[in-house]
Amino acid sequence: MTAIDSMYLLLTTAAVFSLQAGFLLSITGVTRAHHAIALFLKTFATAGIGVIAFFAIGYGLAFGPSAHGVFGTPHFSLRLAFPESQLPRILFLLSVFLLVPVIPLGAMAGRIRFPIHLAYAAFAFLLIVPLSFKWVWGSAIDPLAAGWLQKWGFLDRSGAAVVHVVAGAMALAASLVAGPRLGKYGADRKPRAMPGHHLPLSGIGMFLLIGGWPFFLGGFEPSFSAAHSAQLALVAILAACGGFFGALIPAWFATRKFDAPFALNGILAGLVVVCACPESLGGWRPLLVGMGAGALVFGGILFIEMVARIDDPAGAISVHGIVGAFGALLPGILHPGAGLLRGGGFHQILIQAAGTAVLALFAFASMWAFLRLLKALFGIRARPVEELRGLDLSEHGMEAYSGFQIFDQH
Amino acid sequence: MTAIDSMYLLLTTAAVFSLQAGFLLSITGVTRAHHAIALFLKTFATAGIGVIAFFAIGYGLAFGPSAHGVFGTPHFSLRLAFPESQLPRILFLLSVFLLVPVIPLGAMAGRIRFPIHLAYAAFAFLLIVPLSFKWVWGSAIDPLAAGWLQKWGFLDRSGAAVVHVVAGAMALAASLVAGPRLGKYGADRKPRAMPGHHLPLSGIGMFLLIGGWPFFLGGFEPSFSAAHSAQLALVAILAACGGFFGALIPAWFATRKFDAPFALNGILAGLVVVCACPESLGGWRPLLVGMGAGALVFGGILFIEMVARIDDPAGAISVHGIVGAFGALLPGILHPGAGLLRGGGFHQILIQAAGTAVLALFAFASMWAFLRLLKALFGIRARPVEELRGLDLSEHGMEAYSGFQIFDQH
Amino acid sequence: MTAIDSMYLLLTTAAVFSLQAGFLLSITGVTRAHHAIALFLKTFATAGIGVIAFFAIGYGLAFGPSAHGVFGTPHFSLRLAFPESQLPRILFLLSVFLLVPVIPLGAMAGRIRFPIHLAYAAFAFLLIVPLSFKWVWGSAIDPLAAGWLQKWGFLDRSGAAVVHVVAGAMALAASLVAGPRLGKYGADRKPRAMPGHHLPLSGIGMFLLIGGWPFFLGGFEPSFSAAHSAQLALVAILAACGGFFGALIPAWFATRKFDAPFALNGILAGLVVVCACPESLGGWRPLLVGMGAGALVFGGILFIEMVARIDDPAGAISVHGIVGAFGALLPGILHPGAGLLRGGGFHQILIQAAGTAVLALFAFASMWAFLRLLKALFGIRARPVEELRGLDLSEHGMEAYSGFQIFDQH
Amino acid sequence: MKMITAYIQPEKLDDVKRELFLVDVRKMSVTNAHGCGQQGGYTENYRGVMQEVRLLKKIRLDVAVNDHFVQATVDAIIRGARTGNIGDGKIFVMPIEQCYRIRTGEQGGDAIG
Amino acid sequence: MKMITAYIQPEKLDDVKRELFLVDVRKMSVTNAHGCGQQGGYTENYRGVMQEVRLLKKIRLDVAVNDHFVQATVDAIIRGARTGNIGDGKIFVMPIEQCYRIRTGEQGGDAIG
Amino acid sequence: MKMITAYIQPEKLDDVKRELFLVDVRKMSVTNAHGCGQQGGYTENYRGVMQEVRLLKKIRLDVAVNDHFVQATVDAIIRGARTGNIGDGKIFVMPIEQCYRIRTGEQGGDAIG
Ligand SMILES: Nc1ncnc2c1ncn2[C@@H]1O[C@H](COP(=O)(O)OP(=O)(O)O)[C@@H](O)[C@H]1O
Ligand SMILES: Nc1ncnc2c1ncn2[C@@H]1O[C@H](COP(=O)(O)OP(=O)(O)O)[C@@H](O)[C@H]1O
Ligand SMILES: Nc1ncnc2c1ncn2[C@@H]1O[C@H](COP(=O)(O)OP(=O)(O)O)[C@@H](O)[C@H]1O
Repeated sequence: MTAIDSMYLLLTTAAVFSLQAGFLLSITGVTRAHHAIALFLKTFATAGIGVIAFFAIGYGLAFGPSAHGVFGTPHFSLRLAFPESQLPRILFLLSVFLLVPVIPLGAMAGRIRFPIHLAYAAFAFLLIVPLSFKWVWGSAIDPLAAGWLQKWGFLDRSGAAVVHVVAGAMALAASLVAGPRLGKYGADRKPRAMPGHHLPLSGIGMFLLIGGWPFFLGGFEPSFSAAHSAQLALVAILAACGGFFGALIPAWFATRKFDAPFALNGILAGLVVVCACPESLGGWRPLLVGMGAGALVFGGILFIEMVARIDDPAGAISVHGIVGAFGALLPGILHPGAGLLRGGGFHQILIQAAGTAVLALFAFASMWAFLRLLKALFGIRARPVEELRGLDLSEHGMEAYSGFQIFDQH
Repeated sequence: MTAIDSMYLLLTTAAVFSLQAGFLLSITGVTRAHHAIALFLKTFATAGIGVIAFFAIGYGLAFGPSAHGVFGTPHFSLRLAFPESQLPRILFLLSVFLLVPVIPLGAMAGRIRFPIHLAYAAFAFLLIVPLSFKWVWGSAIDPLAAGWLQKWGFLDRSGAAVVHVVAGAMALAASLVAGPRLGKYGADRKPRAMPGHHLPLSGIGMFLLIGGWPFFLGGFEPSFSAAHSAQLALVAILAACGGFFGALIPAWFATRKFDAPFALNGILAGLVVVCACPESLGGWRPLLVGMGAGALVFGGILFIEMVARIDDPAGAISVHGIVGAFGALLPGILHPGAGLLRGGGFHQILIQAAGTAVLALFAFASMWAFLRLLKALFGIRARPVEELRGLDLSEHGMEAYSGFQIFDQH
Repeated sequence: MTAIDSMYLLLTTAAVFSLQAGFLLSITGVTRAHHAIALFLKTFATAGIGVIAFFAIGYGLAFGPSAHGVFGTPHFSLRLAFPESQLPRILFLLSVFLLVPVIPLGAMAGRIRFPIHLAYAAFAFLLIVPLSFKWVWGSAIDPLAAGWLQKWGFLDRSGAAVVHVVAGAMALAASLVAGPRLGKYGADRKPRAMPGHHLPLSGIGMFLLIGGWPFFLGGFEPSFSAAHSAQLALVAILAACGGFFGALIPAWFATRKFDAPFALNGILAGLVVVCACPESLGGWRPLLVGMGAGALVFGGILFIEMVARIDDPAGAISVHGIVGAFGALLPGILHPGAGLLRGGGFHQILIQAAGTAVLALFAFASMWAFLRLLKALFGIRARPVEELRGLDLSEHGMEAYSGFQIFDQH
Repeated sequence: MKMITAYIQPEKLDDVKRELFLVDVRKMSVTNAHGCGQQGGYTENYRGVMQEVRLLKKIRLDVAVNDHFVQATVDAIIRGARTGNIGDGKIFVMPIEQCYRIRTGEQGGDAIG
Repeated sequence: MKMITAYIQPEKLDDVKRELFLVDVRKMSVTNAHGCGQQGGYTENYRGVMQEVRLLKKIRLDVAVNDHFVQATVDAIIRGARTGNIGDGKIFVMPIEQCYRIRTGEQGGDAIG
Repeated sequence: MKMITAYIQPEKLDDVKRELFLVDVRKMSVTNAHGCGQQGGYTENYRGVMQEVRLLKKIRLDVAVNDHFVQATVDAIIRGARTGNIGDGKIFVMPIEQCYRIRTGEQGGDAIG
């Protein structure tokens, strides 16, 4: 690696770290004020646990030598003795690693107790995240340590499946086990709207996500190439545009309002959908794919909320799970030489579908089982009166906006 | 371009993208809470339209081949097939392109309907922005494609006129056609204060602007030079300091208060004023010029509000239009060899004045005509009761700060 | 310096500038709403004064030639004529310079008048900051201009003492001279809680601090080394994790709540404590040291508030002063070859203790005397009714959150 | 002396104040409130989800006046607040037994105006 | 006609509203308030600092009803708000002399309901 | 029983509460309000723009007391709130017909205190 390669990696790492803030702000803004502190502290705690877990075990599990490609050996990571030249890349991988369990906060907001969240994060960092990284990105550091999905030919360059589907599946599991927020569904089983308390905060979060995404895509480059980086930025920008309009327009037809949360979800959907194969989306394709993702997230959110009756306050299941899965199929359609539309037949798309399903099932099932266990042993939700007064007061002993008069009828 | 040149361009591009957020937050904070969503969504929509317009037509109009220098031919941009090596620079130019119609939001806040804003942005992106770019920066990609003002000798390195005067002129046109916000002027034609709802948000926006500006100036460098970049950063910093005190001090004498919005406008004025020729402002000059700009913006805002009786909620007309024009004259005064004080006589300053006037008139007249047309056809403002309840409720179906008790007497 | 070295310096400079925003937001969020504007404007004004002071005098005092190493000669800086190749490093040093008097705002919040703050900042920038820089970092530009503590062998790479202890000492002086906020201590001399008005703002600030810190550490490198930068980032990350848990856990035992402000203070304490010798903290050490710092800050804040009865709204005295001093001792313990645990005996730790004490005393005593003088001459606090209504209304003529209903019982 | 308490639409406050000034009622207190009146079972479409809107934003106005001012005050409020739509609001008149001006200690009808 | 003013715990508002709806009281006004009642000298631990908590968040409910509805309304509020803990709240009943519906100008008992 | 409603300057709340505690009145409710009284036509300089300030921030205090406590309560409020400046505030005394403590169901004079 040249100096410029590693400087680029440092930049991408910083940018991916900032995505944590981006997700957190996006989620916080569209949920209620009385658990904003809880969301912040959970995010910081997730990162704290993740850093320790990564260096203690996760890094080895994910990127250590492994013949079978199911998990690596954590032998060397305990002493934090990495080859100096690889440290920048390792930090980049850490930044992606930390991101995964932050995303499901969008579905878990408002009701899960803090200590349970710590256990959730630890479980994700010790099992789900490192193994899914291993399976698809196992050779990121050591070329001989490839994972089994990778060997199969599963393609997922920047994590449509490894990051987003996995996060979406964990979000689904958590929301199912926790159940909806009090008051979300009436006696008639119809959803009640619970408007977000600070949309500008979500807007700021979205700026961070848009700004960081090109670097997120770029960090997976083997070395710095100006042309590639610029091309990846272009893909991200076009996809975000597509997602914006792809969600805004159907939302307008449905409600005759220009719906900001849907539009923001659409932007994010556009960014998510290009993650699997940004380099095979030339010309205007990212715009079209992004529009599809935007429309998908619009439908997905309504489906999850009204038909499936799952409470997903910030839409994490739809944006990351559903759209991520769509994105993970794209290499099977568009990858040059292998994709369906690029003369590759059905082979690749089947691999993509199977690999995505494997990752989704693994993440969902293990997280579901783990949370059921916690629920049986300790309960995972705050008591009703605590939830109604807000986790901030009950678990954190203060309010996010002390002194501000807030009247919230839910 | 070397790898380091293009990495610098990527950085400057990211920084200029962040200026969108900077302007948005600055504007949102000093206006009312009940149209904060509207401002955010309009900014995102502006960017979305701008990206599509740029790649579809705008890029060709602005930077495509052109013998006359009035507009370029958009022939190649439709397939998004750019020479790879130029993509970083093209993205940088895109980021500047997108910025222009965001700035007038500061004057348009609170009353213009969302669909009208979309039309406004499309018009700006298809006509005003690409043509003004062509005229002054036409040769940015293709040295043979210079614009007519450029050939004339008009100097505007980083857009004092092309970005700020043009944006200020559009802001003026929009505010005139739309008229003031309800309640801004009483029956006695005196202005009523309408205080901003979230000054810390404006402060954060200002940090983004200050932080991004050195890169904004630096992105126009042909290649990365550490000494130049640092020098440009120094100019920006000194000018911002000057602007801060230049506005704070007269405001204190006028009101005996240390007025934060004036001070923030002063900082921005300092940044704007050095755009035309940052490289000819050596030593302490940026500080002095910035102080002048700060004082100018103080006077300009009072003039616009109290004498001209134009409602410009965030001061866009003054900060960008008036101060931008002052900045655009500076090369005529200070450019080595050409400026009035540098042994160049009156030639250059006349060119600067004429070029600035051309750009201002072009932007003002075409936008004014277009908005008058829209007004005649559809009306451009929300209905009074919608405006009083806030665009967020009427057009976006929700509140920016749901649950927060807000009492606003205007 | 190669191009990449200076680009790295530019990045680190931008990052350190962003720390100003980080500190400001952290402080603003944990204090009351009615002086938020005051905090913002004071921060901007501090930077404005600092820039001018640096180029007028401070740079020369701190880094100009000096045989005795007590202060440099400011002869050349008045014309801003720096060797081009040094400008990037000079800007980096400026960014650190500006930071120091921002930090004490955390202890000064809510009661000190704006003009007094200007005088405070000017005094800090003209005396305290440049001299302490000279003593320890005097040779940063000119190898022959080393300071006297530096010649003694005092080690403080990134400012545990020069930045944080000095800032903490100024904070202590300011808080002592100003006295506590009205209502902070009851007639029974017991502290009353004055909860922060916007914890998400503090959370955002913390993201800026965490994100900028690796660059803060990195900027003191003589040239860009990918391995070093990554290693420094790793140290910062581990120390932040340690600080988080180090403060969260004792706070939980004390109150049975997961206390967000303590946790955030803990993160910052972790970052501060590694400043003196980040390069000698290998392996898991930063985590352990960070935990110690987190625990220290927990105890420090309680001590300052309840035992010493000093009103330090955001904990600046503890986080920067106490933890900074602990950090400044670390080279005496861990520096390879010199530290107590690295075979160096007691020599280095005595130097560290003495040097830290000198800096603390110098900063405390001179600031205390200066503020006492101002107090005697003009008074330094707002009148009680102004303080109760908030500095924003009384000094800045407006509210930070106009329209928002705020009810605050203190 | 009577306390006249009115719940009105927030955007009508300016109009109501103007009408009150015209009949020389210049003292009043205003509070944010939420109310349901005739719109009790009203529903609204929020993001495609039918939402039972229960409590709408209202402004509560308290005006204390001497007895002979009551009718003029009530009429002025009605003039300023009426649009003819549901949600226009409601006015309650309640007895006041005593009134004090804190600054001067004045009582009764002198203190109120 | 009577004005029934109740101060209740914020999280009991939904329950109180449900009980009121069951006895067909659908019109009301709600305001944020802060109160101290029996908890007057109560202290609380905030960040390790013992804090004298003086004013707790309450919801103020104003319901105007005709005289024969008073008892049912009071009982409904008590059913919805009571948990048996200190802080449950308090209800005051005050006389209303006149009531107007702004939209129609109706007065008295017709306007109130 | 009487309801004593006072509008005071926000920064005087602490003083008023202290005075009330001294006469053993410990139960009260507090609300944010905006008011204009004698300052009706007052104008203020905001950023160089002369601004007609119409509604200033006030605190509304509601204290329900038994009849023999009324005078002491009113006096305490006046002591705590008076500075002698315009804007000091106003106090209204209104009749309460009945009062209930939700927790116990107690009524009347027992419930109020
Ligand atoms: N009986 C009542 N008790 C308390 N407040 C009421 C009552 N009736 C109406 N209000 C208040 O007046 C507001 C306006 O009511 P509205 O729906 O316009 O009544 P109507 O149209 O029946 O006169 C309500 O939102 C509520 O705040
Ligand atoms: N005498 C009073 N005057 C005004 N408000 C009161 C009075 N008593 C109680 N309240 C209001 O009712 C709320 C609930 O009081 P609470 O402590 O439950 O009373 P108790 O338990 O004594 O019935 C208080 O916070 C306050 O807002
Ligand atoms: N007649 C009234 N009706 C309702 N509220 C009033 C009335 N008079 C005064 N107030 C309230 O009391 C506050 C203080 O009034 P203030 O100007 O001090 O009155 P004055 O000095 O005339 O006693 C006002 O802002 C308003 O909220």
